Amino acid sequence: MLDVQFYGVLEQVAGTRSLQVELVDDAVTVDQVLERLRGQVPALSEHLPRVACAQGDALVRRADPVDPTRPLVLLPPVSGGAMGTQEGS
Amino acid sequence: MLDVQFYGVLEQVAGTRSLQVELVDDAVTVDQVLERLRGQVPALSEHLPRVACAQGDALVRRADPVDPTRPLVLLPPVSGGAMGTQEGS
Amino acid sequence: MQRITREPLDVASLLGDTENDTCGAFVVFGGTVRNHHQGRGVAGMRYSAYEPMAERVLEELEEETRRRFGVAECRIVHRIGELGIGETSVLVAVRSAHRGDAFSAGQYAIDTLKERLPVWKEDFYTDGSRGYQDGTPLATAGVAGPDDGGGHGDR
Amino acid sequence: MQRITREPLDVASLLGDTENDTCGAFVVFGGTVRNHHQGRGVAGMRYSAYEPMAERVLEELEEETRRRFGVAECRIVHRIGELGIGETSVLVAVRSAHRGDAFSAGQYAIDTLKERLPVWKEDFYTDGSRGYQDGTPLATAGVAGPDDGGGHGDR
Repeated sequence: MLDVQFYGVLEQVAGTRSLQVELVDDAVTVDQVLERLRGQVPALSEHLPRVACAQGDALVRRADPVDPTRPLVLLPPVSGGAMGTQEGS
Repeated sequence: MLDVQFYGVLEQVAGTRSLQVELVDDAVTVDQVLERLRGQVPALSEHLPRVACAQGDALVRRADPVDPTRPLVLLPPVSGGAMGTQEGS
Repeated sequence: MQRITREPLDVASLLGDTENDTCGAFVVFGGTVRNHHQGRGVAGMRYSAYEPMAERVLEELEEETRRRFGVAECRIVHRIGELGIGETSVLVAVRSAHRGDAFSAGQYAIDTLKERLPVWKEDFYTDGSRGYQDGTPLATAGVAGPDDGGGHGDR
Repeated sequence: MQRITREPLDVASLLGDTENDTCGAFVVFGGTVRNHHQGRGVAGMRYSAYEPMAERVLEELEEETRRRFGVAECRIVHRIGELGIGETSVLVAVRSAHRGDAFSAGQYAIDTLKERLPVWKEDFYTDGSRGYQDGTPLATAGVAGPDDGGGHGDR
């Protein structure tokens, strides 16, 4: 089982901070985990194209294999600093 | 008599904060005062081309008449903020 | 040093942390909570972060900014948790020999932070509703962010 | 408000004076005393001003900066008297809705200040000598400064 964690709006959409996703084998890519997740939580579907993933302190690519020993973290579009692109800081 | 005041390097060059310059009549221009000053303090000559003049809180032009009731203030090139043009703040 | 913090941000202490006698200029940028957003009244907001990555992104962005603009000091802190109107959400401090570099570096740091830092903002509106602002996809998102290279270290 | 002062400059109080809930960004520029100038060691310096005009120049420059960049707040203070290494000689604070405007306005204000403000800097070198730095001729100097229009009000 892989721990999948949600941040920002994804936590609200998923209704939870984290979920367990079953891994059929260890040679699974990020993309494959997201595909399985889409089945478990259909509401996430529309968000997934703009989601980035991380393990530990680094981003991972969609085609990268997942490290099954660490949580896969789902990061929606970011809004640090302050306002949106046309405004604020 | 017109009170002429020196700031910055001009105070150092003139060796004083202010000097009295005699006005022949009241219809005297800034340029004419500077000309007379050049005679009184030759060391100022090389600085005068880059000097601006003020009376009260405003700059006056070389061709402007001098208000004989207020000091004429001589302002050398300014260096506020911090360093010179290529550097510092 | 903690770059992601729940404590109020303090300009004076950031300037103290970056003191450098070789510098003739500093620029501090601050982002503050406005009382309006897209025509709606805002009462406050909450920032959340994926902290393990956020700390690393800020540390690397400081180093990249120093190198790219040749500035002596760059320090960035971002606050998380609930913030009221007028409170400061982010501070960028840059110190350099020359003022032009300090402005350029400060602007680069905040512009780039907004593309890379895993932080999310949830607005609390004056009508009682709340909502996450849409933002900028990170670089490895399915739909390309600012670039689609892997990792965030060397971009 | 006194814009030319002998007191140490304080970023926090300048930010306090310009608080504005409609703003999402601030930029503070500071000029500080460096320990070197053109290869020579600097131990300190002294700033002097023609105060009646300097106060007016800063007040007008604040107003011009606000108008030109559409920023809500602009405040400038310049210190005079003797300053030690690391001390702040000038502060410019700008607050605006958008961050790009705040950077542009801050840079304009300090760039223009250096062309218009009747303030002079005398360096104290570590070898015991001292000297006035050459600078920028004001607009009505015989040899043209940045422009040769009269007065300094509307440029």
